Amino acid sequence: MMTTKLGYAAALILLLIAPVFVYPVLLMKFLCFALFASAFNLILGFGGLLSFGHAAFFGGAAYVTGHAIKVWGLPVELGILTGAAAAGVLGLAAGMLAIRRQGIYFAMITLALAQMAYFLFISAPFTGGENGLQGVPRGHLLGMIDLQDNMAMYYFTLAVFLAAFWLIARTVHSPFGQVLRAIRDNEPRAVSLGYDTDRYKLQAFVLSATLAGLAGGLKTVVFQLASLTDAHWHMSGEVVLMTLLGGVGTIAGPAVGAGIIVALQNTLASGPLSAWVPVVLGVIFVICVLSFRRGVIGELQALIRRSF
Amino acid sequence: MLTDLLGFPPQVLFGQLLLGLINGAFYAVLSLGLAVIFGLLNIVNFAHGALYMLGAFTAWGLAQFLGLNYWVALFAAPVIVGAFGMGLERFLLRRLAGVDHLYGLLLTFGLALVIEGVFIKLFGASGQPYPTPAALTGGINLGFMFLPWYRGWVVVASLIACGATWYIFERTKLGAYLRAGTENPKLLQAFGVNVPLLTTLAYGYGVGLAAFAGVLAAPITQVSPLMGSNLIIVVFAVVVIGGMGSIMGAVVTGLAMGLIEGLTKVFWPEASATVIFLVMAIVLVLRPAGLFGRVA
Amino acid sequence: MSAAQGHAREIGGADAAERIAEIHIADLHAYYGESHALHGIDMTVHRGELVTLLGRNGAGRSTTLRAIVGLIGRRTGSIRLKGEEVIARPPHAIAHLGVGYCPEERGIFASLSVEENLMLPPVVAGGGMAVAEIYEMFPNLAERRRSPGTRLSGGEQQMLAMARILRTGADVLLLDEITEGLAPVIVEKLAEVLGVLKARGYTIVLVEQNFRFAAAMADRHFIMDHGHVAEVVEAAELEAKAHVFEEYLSV
Amino acid sequence: EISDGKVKIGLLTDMSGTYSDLAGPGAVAAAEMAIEDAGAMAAGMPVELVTADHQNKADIAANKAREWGEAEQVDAFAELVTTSTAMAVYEIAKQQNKVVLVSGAASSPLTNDACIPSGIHYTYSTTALANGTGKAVVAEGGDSWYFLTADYAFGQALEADVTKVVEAAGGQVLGSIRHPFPASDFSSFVLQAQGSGAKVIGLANAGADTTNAIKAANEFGLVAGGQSIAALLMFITDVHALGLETAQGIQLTTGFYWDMDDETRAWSERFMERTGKMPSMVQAGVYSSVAFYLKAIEATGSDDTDTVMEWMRDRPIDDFFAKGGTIRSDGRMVHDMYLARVKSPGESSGPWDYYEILRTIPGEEAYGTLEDSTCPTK
Amino acid sequence: MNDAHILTTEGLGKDFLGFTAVDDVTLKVRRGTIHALIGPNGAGKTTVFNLLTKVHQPSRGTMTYDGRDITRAKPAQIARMGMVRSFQISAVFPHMTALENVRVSLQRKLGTSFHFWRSEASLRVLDERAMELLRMVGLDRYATTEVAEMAYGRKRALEIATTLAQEPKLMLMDEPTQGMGREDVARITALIREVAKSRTVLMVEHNLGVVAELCDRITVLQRGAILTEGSYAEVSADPRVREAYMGSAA
Ligand SMILES: Nc1ncnc2c1ncn2[C@@H]1O[C@H](COP(=O)(O)OP(=O)(O)OP(=O)(O)O)[C@@H](O)[C@H]1O
Ligand SMILES: Nc1ncnc2c1ncn2[C@@H]1O[C@H](COP(=O)(O)OP(=O)(O)OP(=O)(O)O)[C@@H](O)[C@H]1O
Ligand SMILES: [Mg+2]
Ligand SMILES: [Mg+2]
Repeated sequence: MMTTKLGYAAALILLLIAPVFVYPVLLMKFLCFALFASAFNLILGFGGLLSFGHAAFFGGAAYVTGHAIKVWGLPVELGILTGAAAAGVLGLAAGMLAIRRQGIYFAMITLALAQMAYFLFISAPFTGGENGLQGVPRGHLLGMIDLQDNMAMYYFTLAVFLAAFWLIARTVHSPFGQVLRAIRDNEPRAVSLGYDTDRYKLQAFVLSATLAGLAGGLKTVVFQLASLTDAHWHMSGEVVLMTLLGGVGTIAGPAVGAGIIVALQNTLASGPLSAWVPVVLGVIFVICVLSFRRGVIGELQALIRRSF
Repeated sequence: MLTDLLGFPPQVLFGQLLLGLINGAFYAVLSLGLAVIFGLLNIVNFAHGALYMLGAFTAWGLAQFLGLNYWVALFAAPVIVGAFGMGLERFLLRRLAGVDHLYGLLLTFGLALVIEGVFIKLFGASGQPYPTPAALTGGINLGFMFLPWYRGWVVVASLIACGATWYIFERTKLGAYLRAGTENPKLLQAFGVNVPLLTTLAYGYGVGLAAFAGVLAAPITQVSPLMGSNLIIVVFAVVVIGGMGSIMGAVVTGLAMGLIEGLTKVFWPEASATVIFLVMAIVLVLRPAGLFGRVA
Repeated sequence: MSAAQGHAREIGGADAAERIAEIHIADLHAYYGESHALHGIDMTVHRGELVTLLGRNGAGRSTTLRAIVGLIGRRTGSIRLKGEEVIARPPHAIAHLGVGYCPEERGIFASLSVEENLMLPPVVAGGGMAVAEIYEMFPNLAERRRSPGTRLSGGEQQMLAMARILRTGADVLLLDEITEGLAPVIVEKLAEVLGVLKARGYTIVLVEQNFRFAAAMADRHFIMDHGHVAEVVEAAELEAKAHVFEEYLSV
Repeated sequence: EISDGKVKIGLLTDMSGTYSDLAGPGAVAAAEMAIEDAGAMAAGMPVELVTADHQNKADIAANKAREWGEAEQVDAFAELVTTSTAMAVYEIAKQQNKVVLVSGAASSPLTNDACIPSGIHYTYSTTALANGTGKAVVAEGGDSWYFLTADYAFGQALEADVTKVVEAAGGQVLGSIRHPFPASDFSSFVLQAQGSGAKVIGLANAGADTTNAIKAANEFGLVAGGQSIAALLMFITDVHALGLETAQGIQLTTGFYWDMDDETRAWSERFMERTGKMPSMVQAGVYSSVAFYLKAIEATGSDDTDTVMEWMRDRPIDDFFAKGGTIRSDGRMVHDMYLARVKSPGESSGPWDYYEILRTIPGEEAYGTLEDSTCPTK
Repeated sequence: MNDAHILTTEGLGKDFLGFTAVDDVTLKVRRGTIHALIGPNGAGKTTVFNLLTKVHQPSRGTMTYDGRDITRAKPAQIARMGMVRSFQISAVFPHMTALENVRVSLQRKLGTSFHFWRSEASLRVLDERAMELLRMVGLDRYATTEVAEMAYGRKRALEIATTLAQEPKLMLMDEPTQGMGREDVARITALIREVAKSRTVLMVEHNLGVVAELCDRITVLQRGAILTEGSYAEVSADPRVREAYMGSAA
């Protein structure tokens, strides 16, 4: 308990001073994925449902945000919110179809829906197809602060991330979170205790989708670009990896996992290993699945538990 | 008449259906392998596409370096790749026994990345040519289309493989072990069945099927490192529609999806890569465990 | 010919008078992950004996059985079956020494029909019961033979779990709460069955809550508590040691 | 003066994907050769090369370019196979005012609506491919066309350009089919092409799609049936992969072939030694573009984008790759293209002896005139 | 309609692919009584429960609970109406502590179960009641143990506690004492009598000792149909029942 508190404090300080040492845009990329992964973990780690279609929410929101800002000329913050809302709606629609399914079938139906969304994004004109939606202006926060400046943009991103992260943590430790745990543990029993389990799972799913959308919208603004990559099923796979690497069902895990993956991709992409990126990532996959399945945070917790 | 109705001569349609069936045959064999593996190991074998590619490359290698012909490869490649698969199971996958099958999926996903990455480095992305076996070159004019002998052979070969597998699983004692092992391997083992061996064999067999499909595909498509990665999630869809771990389901759905895809390629080609997922969504909404799947 | 005799020849024609230790357990420890469930069990069961493991819930009786058939990952100490050390062996190897296990949670296979469930366990020795014999003993099963295993009622599943090991010819039976959830008539029938098996020279370890059922035919009672064998009570000294049962089972 | 004391070139390419053979590591090697040949120095300052794998994804390319520009003082971006990545980097380069030397990407919009002042489209373009193959084929009587088009930006651009050319030359387009990208099986599309009755089947796709389409076409006796294939974008690496048995007879347009004269042979042999393969036009283009860029810095003594761009614009490029090539104000590097025919196994004297050059297409003819360009800043 | 009965079924029937598991069962459960359903294995007892709690839809017949027709109601609905069951195989939340198990069951009444912005602390108000219930079933010592690690018998006891937390009007108990040691059986029996004071209990039980001790009224099922009904004395005297079910026991 104490250790976790200290951990969070340290992390926060680190995040606050980081942009002095690290390229801010890279940090923002990290924050976006950290948020995405945390949102995803809400449904996987705490809802016990593996969604293989979260890219649809992430990428969908990215496009909507981009379009809202670039074409409709909405201010940044509204643009992002619009994206998140859109993701929420998409999540509701997908959820209503998928939520009654369990395990691998849930994964697959979400994948299927995501693939259809992907097809929509490829063929719809407003997404710019392969080229993506480019040149999205960062604009001014509250009409005042110029987000074109990376520092300003960074602290804005950080603020959004922290807010969302707090909400997730709270959700997990809320009455709702309790019921969710119960359902994941033994659904028939939860039903016999009078819980309409589908509605709880659906709310969790929509929540997760919305926050994933928030991450997607944020990413669009940071990179001023929304592309098919964000909606491709590889992205759905990547977010699973991040969550797993950091620790499924732990609060901080997914963020940590995101950090590792982003850092890796960034360091590998350039330099001698660049042709080996897939191989290296693959090896990491294998190693972490085989030797530390609880993920970084999970293992740490286990360690602490053992030592006390 | 029909032509005006369709906007093109009906024979084009026959042609497309036949081709659909041929692709379906591939889906069938591949998804069959996946189904077998999922059945016993509870693993969604993401490496399936890579192993399919390995099959094709093994055939290519056998010809290139040992001068062995297609017919030898057709049997040798599945055995070789199957053995490789058993190695994977024995030394990697086995460590995941008992944990959530999500991990199996991730592990095999990683393996796929590694295998494909290495082959790109070794042989380049654009791949290698593999000749059609002399006995099957040329083809026959069916009136509505020209059918290469080889494509015909593909269908026959696939159906044989599927039939054999189905028989083993649904009609033999071994099949009963496999199904029981799916549910409660520990108890089955306590009854005196060598489950670890059973598991290794099942994985080897599933992988062998993938390699078999790979060899069948070699003369048709380029033998390239990425040939499997594009196919894999379509095949997933097929397995899921059929019902995870259902032998029957995998085969029937495989062929059916081939046909549906074939039709889409005529009426709405851009969507041909997506239609299967539409079907999958619909099926799962209506039948939670797929067409032939058992509700757990 | 009974499996027991056949077996006698196997281990060098030991003569019937000399009592052969069929199961010999020494200082057995078993763990579930972090938690330590068995703290050094010692027990010996001779061929042809029927013994019971009694104790409160959580005393470690089921764990003992699971440990014997090798279903518990971490276990230390020594387990000798028919003279062979099996502590390090994989479950399937152990079963082929002629051990039949009926688990507490029944373990009926949903994807197999009742009949397939019945035929599933490999025959590990001669002298198993014929299928006809079994169906006659449990008519419900015959009636439902085509339906999926887990569609059976709780009790029917219990019968099936018991029936399927009678087929395999195993002559060392480890039975965990087999009378659980069975109608009294069936319980009586099971008692008869066990009687027959005992007569045939089977070795039987019975985990029971139903003391009345167990007491009737047991040669010895191992009373377990917190992962130990607290007391061993011979059938003869039941009255003499009544206090023990008071203490550990509040009977 | 040189900003922050060094000249830094950022090369973005597909290191491991479908295009890694025609660009990828080979392109990196080419850039390294260019830098070494300049003695790793320009205007007395060290020249550095940084490379990254953009995995053919616009966003990855954009992020890398942005980071390089802002955090690593990169002065110019090079290679950029696939149009989407090139366009993404154009966006960044416009903001940061950096030089872009596009070699791998093909789509003509790069020098039209999407053009930027500091961007050079160096090696080839869909227009050139169209004018090359399209015109030639129609001229030989291939006047009715049907397209197999990869359903994305590049494919559509290519189809559009060729259609213009064909119709201008008095040919007609009977129809086209858009196949998903990438597609694994082409038999069905080939069959429809067969059904169309067109004389020429134009492949408006690239890489594995092209090779697979050609295989399917052979298998289903498309050529035997009297129709002919025009591979609108085909690289020597594709031919190598297909094998002459299958590829023979195909007509294609290329910006470079190793076996044309002593210069090309000399350079290509060096490349071969280094990479074990003969260069594709993209790789040769990377060398040429980087070399020319360094030459400009050497001459102007500055790595300031506008200065360098200006110098490059009013000087002809004269090297083994682009004889008398010139850079137009819309960013188009105009140089001769070549119409080639793939040799039959019999004609070929061995590995990499694949093309018979049918004719040289003068730059203007291949790329059209500046007037046609819709580039706003031209 | 007759208010003396909290639950009545009329000609209830259920077929599984041709096999009739429950056949024309007309059951009347009086308020405030403990009513037992006994019968040979496979007689259809659990299936009757499954019909009442909507695990299966009946093939024939109607069910009335507390004056309302529940033949077509939803599972969660039934539970909220105060008819709660305990399962034949123990039903708990294995990865939660015993306390949390009970609390989840109490929580619904707070009406905050959808509030994801509220803190967990808002549930502490329930802890006292939860401990009370745990004490009733003698598990107070295990309040903080993860249920997965409890032995089977304790899981059953815990399950009854969670069921009680629902303050049910009608409790359906499927073999409540199954898998329990003597002393547990004794405690649970006492417990059931205790709770039955303020509510109605319908139970399936093979332990005749328990049935004899607790039940006011007993319905005997055989092959899906009602064989006979009455007090323990009456029923156990019935030769058909002895032959079909009890044997020499009792
Ligand atoms: N899967 C498990 N994981 C962790 N601990 C377990 C597990 N199964 C049993 N235990 C613990 O091991 C101890 C012995 O359990 P066991 O099942 O052997 O009890 P038992 O004597 O068989 O009683 P009963 O059969 O009535 O449950 C108990 O304290 C229980 O908490
Ligand atoms: N889902 C099902 N599908 C098919 N048959 C079923 C199903 N559920 C129960 N049955 C059959 O219906 C009959 C009654 O089952 P039920 O579980 O009600 O018996 P029970 O009275 O509870 O017996 P026990 O005392 O052993 O639990 C049994 O023969 C069983 O095989
Ligand atoms: Mg500089
Ligand atoms: Mg029952």
